Amino acid sequence: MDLSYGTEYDDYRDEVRAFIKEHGHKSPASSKQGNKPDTEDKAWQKLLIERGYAARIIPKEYGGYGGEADLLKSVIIDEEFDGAGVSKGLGGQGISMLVPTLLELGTDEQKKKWIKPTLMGDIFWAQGYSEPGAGSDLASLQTKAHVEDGKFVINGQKIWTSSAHFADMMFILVRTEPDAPKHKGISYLLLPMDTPGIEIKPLVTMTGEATFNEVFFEDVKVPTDQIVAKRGEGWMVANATLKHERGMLGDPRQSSSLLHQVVALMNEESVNGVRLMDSPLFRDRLLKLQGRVMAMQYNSMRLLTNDLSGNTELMPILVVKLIGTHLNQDICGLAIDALGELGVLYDDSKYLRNSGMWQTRYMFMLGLIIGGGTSHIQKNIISEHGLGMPREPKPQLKA
Amino acid sequence: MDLSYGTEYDDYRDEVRAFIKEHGHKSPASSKQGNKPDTEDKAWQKLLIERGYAARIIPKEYGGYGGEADLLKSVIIDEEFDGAGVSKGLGGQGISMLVPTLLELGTDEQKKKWIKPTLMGDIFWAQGYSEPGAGSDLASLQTKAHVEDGKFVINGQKIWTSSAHFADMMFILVRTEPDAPKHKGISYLLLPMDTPGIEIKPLVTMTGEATFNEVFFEDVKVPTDQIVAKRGEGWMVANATLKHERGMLGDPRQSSSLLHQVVALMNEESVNGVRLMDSPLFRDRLLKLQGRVMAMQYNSMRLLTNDLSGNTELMPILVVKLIGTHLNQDICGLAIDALGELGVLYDDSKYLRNSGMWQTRYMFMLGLIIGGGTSHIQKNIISEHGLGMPREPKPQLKA
Amino acid sequence: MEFGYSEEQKMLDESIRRFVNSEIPLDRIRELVLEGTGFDQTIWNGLSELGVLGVIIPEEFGGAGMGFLDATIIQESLGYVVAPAPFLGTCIMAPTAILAAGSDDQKNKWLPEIAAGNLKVGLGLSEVTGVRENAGVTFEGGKVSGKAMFVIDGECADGYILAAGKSTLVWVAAGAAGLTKTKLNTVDNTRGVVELVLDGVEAELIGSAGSEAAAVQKVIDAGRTALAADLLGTSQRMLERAVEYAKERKQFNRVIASFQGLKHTCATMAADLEPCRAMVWYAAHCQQEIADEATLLACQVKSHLSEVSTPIANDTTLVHGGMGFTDLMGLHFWFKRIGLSRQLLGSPESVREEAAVLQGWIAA
Amino acid sequence: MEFGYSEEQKMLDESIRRFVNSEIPLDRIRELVLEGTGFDQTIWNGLSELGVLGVIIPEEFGGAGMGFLDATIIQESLGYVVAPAPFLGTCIMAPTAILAAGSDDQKNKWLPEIAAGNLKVGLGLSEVTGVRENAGVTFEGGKVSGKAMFVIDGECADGYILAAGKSTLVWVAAGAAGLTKTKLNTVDNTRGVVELVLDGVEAELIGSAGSEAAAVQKVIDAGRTALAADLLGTSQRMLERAVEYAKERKQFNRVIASFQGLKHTCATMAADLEPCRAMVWYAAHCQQEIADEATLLACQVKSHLSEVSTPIANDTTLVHGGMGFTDLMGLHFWFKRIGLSRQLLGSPESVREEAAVLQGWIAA
Repeated sequence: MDLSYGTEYDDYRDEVRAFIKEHGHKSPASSKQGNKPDTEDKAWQKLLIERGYAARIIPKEYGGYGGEADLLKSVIIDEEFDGAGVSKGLGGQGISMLVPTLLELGTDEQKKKWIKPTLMGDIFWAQGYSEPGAGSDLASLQTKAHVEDGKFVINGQKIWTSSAHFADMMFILVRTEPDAPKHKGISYLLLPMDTPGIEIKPLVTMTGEATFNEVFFEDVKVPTDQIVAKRGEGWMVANATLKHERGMLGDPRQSSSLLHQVVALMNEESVNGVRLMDSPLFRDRLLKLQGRVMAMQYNSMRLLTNDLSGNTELMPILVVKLIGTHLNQDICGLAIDALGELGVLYDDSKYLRNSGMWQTRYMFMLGLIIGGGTSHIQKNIISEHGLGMPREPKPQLKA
Repeated sequence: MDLSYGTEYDDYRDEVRAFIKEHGHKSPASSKQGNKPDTEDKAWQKLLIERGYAARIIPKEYGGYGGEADLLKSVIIDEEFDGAGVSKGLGGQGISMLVPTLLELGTDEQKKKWIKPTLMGDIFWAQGYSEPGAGSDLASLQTKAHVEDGKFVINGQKIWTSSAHFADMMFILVRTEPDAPKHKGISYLLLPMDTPGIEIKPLVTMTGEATFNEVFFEDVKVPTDQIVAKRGEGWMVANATLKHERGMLGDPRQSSSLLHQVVALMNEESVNGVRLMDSPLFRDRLLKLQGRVMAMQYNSMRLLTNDLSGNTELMPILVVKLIGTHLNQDICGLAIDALGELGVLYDDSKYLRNSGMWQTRYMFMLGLIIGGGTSHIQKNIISEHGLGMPREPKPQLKA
Repeated sequence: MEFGYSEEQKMLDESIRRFVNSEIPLDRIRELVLEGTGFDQTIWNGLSELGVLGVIIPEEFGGAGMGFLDATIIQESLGYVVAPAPFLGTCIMAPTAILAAGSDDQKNKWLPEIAAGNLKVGLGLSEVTGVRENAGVTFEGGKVSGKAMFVIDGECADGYILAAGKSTLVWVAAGAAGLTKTKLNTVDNTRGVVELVLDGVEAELIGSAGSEAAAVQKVIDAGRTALAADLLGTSQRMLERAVEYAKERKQFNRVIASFQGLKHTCATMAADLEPCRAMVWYAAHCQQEIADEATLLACQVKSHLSEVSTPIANDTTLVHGGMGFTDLMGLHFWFKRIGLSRQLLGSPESVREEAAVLQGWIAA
Repeated sequence: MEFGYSEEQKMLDESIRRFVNSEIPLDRIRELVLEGTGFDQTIWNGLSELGVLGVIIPEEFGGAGMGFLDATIIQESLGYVVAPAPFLGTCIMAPTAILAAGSDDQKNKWLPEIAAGNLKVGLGLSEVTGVRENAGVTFEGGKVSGKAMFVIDGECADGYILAAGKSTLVWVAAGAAGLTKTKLNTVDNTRGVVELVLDGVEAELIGSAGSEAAAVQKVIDAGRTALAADLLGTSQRMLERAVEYAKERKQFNRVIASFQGLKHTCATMAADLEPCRAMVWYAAHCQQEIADEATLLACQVKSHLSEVSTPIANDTTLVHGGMGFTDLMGLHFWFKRIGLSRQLLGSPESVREEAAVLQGWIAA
């Protein structure tokens, strides 16, 4: 058991801290996330890439830092930047999903054309995967593209498309081979968002915010070379992309941060002159949640060790999303319940506590319980892949 | 809304109370239940039948009281006898299940032969339904009987056979038509327990008690006329029997009684000088359980009204077993947790509280969560029969 | 023995259900939530035409002279469609207060106006169950001062009934001099909850100063029982929508209602909710007929329904998948109404504590 | 960075698992439970041959000089097979006490004997966490009097380490004059828990009277962490048995493991349990290496594992259907061990309260 990262990494941590101390003031505010990158964002991103704090392992020729993969350095960057409340550079699904996908499966030309401007924030991407009729069963997507005059012609609808309203481009899954089995009929295309025939409608969620969109396609034309891999290989490409996404939902660092905020709240707030922390019921709920958060934090350390040593243990990975998202919602639920009537205040109400984050997060966490594979799907996966229980038998086809 | 039973019934209640006052001292102790009826039991039973407090609606010619069905009178009998801690007469599956079944489906000869001695405690019955391989899927039972020399010859095994070790007779389901569909190949037979080839083994449960048995059959011969209804109709007969059993598992009167005992316990018991009732955590658990118990009590009143008016509402019936059995276990769980280290004492240990009933009941209630259709099966039934959700599709048959 | 609805109550139930289902569709909720007053004149007129605004007001004061169970039948239906209507405050809590503590003059002055739909009343009793932000109202020399938070149905009210301490009830007219009203935005915009700041505002005593503790308790009991009925309706509709959606929605070539995991989720909701129906009936019955049990039942029905409803709000949303998280299906209006009802007039935790005191399990 | 077992620890884990799986089969448990001493010489000899009885005892005192995580690795395996072996008291709690507070003489006297398997020690600290039946031990003039309840591993012990108050530790020999031992029968007969009544029994101080509060805490922390490891093993085995049984058992022409409702039940158990593994590792690591976190982790790991294990005990039994309720499958030995471990050295509720005080959230 060795919980230190070693001297080399202590030095690296010092270096990161020094950087943050010197340059941290240039960091864009976190509230700007979810908007189109502006000059400040791009300048910060450029600086981060130069120092290897963003795009660390992307080759120089494509605009990255060109460093070697080093998990502990990545962890240190996360810890220090997050701890100091400093931006880790541009986000978005272009950088997190499309870039690694192109690096793995794109042509040389595609890599050269797309990666650098994406990293620099000059091209912002939206993701076109989900559809209203294809939720848990993503491979059943119905948005179609047929070829006409050397172009794919796309018709259909996507949903849950964050940043579609300001994105420059979209990577999208469409059904190009209607007669093939459902997983083999899909292609992965790249298209400009200003292509005629695209209509974007903001998708308001239960929190009242509209960070997602619905996107409608009517005879949207895309040149046939704007494809990653071959026709019908889109499902394989998408899975290559999805694997880069793992582990973000249910991250225990978020649980831990939420828990600390509830502790602070319960120390400060009183009802009938009694501090919430002095309520045995709410305190015990808090302590139970702390136990659950701790378990997930140490589970994360176990996963980090496995990643470092190339060890593969499935179960501790499989449970993160299910347990973490419910845990986060439960933490928010405690804050709401402890606040009582004050806990139901919303929007810009007088007496609002913590800017109303508890209600917003409570609902948003429910969204995360649903998104990225609902809890029902997660339990299927855990029982089948983790416990080796059989899939449900296929239903008899109706005569 | 009228919660009174009406004057006629107030009079009846007075009559019952007077009877209990006069004769209650002759009642056998409740601890004798689960044993073979003795002289005292039989005398009490005879008296109850004469007064119409047992075998109320069974015709006189078969040894019953010959009264008319009157639900409220039955409820009053239950309330008053239970309230006074006085025996309601002989129990056992002969009286509760076989007698109503014979009344409905038996031949005249069978009724005359079996009902009266059963009611009087001269013949005690065991039930032979469950098998190790046929739990939730009772109709898949494998105990077989073929006909040889005018007799059924039974081979196989039954389980969960309470009172088999002292019963005189058994009513049993056996597969007599191996080639018929599984629900159509079963027959309902009556056989003496001293027939050669029967071996009885006590079945010890997790509580350490052995109120159940396994019963093994090796070439056990039963005359072919010892059958109720026809060959292959046993499943129909069993279902007619089962319908007489409904609603006993999860009875809220039991929940209410358990709850009161926990209240008393928490008022009496202290840890570190603090009365358990003064622990906000255990008190809040108690109050939550009280809310659940109340809901089930009023649900029972709703069911009683429905029974009285001939109204059929399915959902409030369907939930009783699922909710009631879990509720009862949760009540016992609170008692154990509140007692802490004292709560784990067992058997005849020093310091044992309430004769160790909390641990015994906690486990026994888990047995009831499982028995009579596990909670998983109950949820299937509620979703399909109560909510109209479809059955699972039949699996594809393997080629 | 007849535990359940009478024939008249069945008819009432049907007519109110017909009304809310046809006259208060989701689209209308959507619009009204944007306004956020918790009131709509058309809906109010409709309820008035049904003759239910005076449900618990005796006929001699222009009401329908029906019982408390009739009132909860109506409240349940309003919860079922998350109706923005100040029925809880105006038609249940206010008449309870006036009937319990008011003089004949006051009954004659207010009750007929309420029954006719001309007077809407906000109820401020939050400080009786829990004080925050130093809120609280004091009565002296015919005037009230202080602060009343979470005044139920206050946004659209023409007058307020406030608790000044735990045993005094006063009437304050909307727009009175020295009165400042601030809307408190909550997650649930189908209800108009407000704060009143009072600076020497003219007030009319209902009953006598300092001796109406029983009446205050009665109003709170009535409010809690009605909130439980509202939760019953709200949760029932969520469950129904979960089942309806699951029967339509296909994934992996099957309606998702055929997946056992999802069936068990729905069955759990149904099993938890079904016994609540009889509990609400009994609690409502007690408010009128069994004084000894009225407060205990009000506490337990409010807290039990709150505990049952919260997971139903979550699981119904989960059954709808991503669609449940959007505004498109409007499910969140139900989700949020459950959130507010859970906390109004005392959180489940605090209400259970009252039940413990009431039963003598602990000292007050 | 290496959070997990070292190569040596993996080997230790494998060898102890091999031993318990081959040498402590269910049939043997059955027999030993009837005896109810919580001890079996053959098993003890086997553990001795593996060299693990002195796991946390330094080599200079004849031990293996391994760490606390090694001790929990062993305890987890013992929990996995519900082994009747007084390892918790004798090999974890007693050495912790002697090492923390004992003199060199005492270390030399007792530790080598423990490591060699010649000395079994019962631990009586129950009254530090909660007093019932006026229990409690006082030390005066070299003698102890009073009552110690729930003495862990006491039935087979050759000597006892008792807390006399919260800051004094004493050694009492089994069979000493004035000492009365009574077995306390619990649901879990794999452990021999006793009560000691002491009437002026000769006792040997471990450390100084009244100044060993830190040592007492350390022993409790060690015991709680080890109980958490035991619960991890016990629950893990239950989960495995649920899955194994479900894969074999057929109902309605399918293995029941293919029913989604049952799969979700098993997945929930697995998801709750899996992160506990890393938590036990970290808590064990803290006992030895991170003094600042040792007590908090001991509290949280004990209470969290208790909360996770209780539903696993119930749901695993449920998955087995009627068979789970019988003695035939022996599942109930696991069920009952979870029941006892949950309450020993403080219930989850009381242990969490200690964690609150420890973090300064409330006053002591």
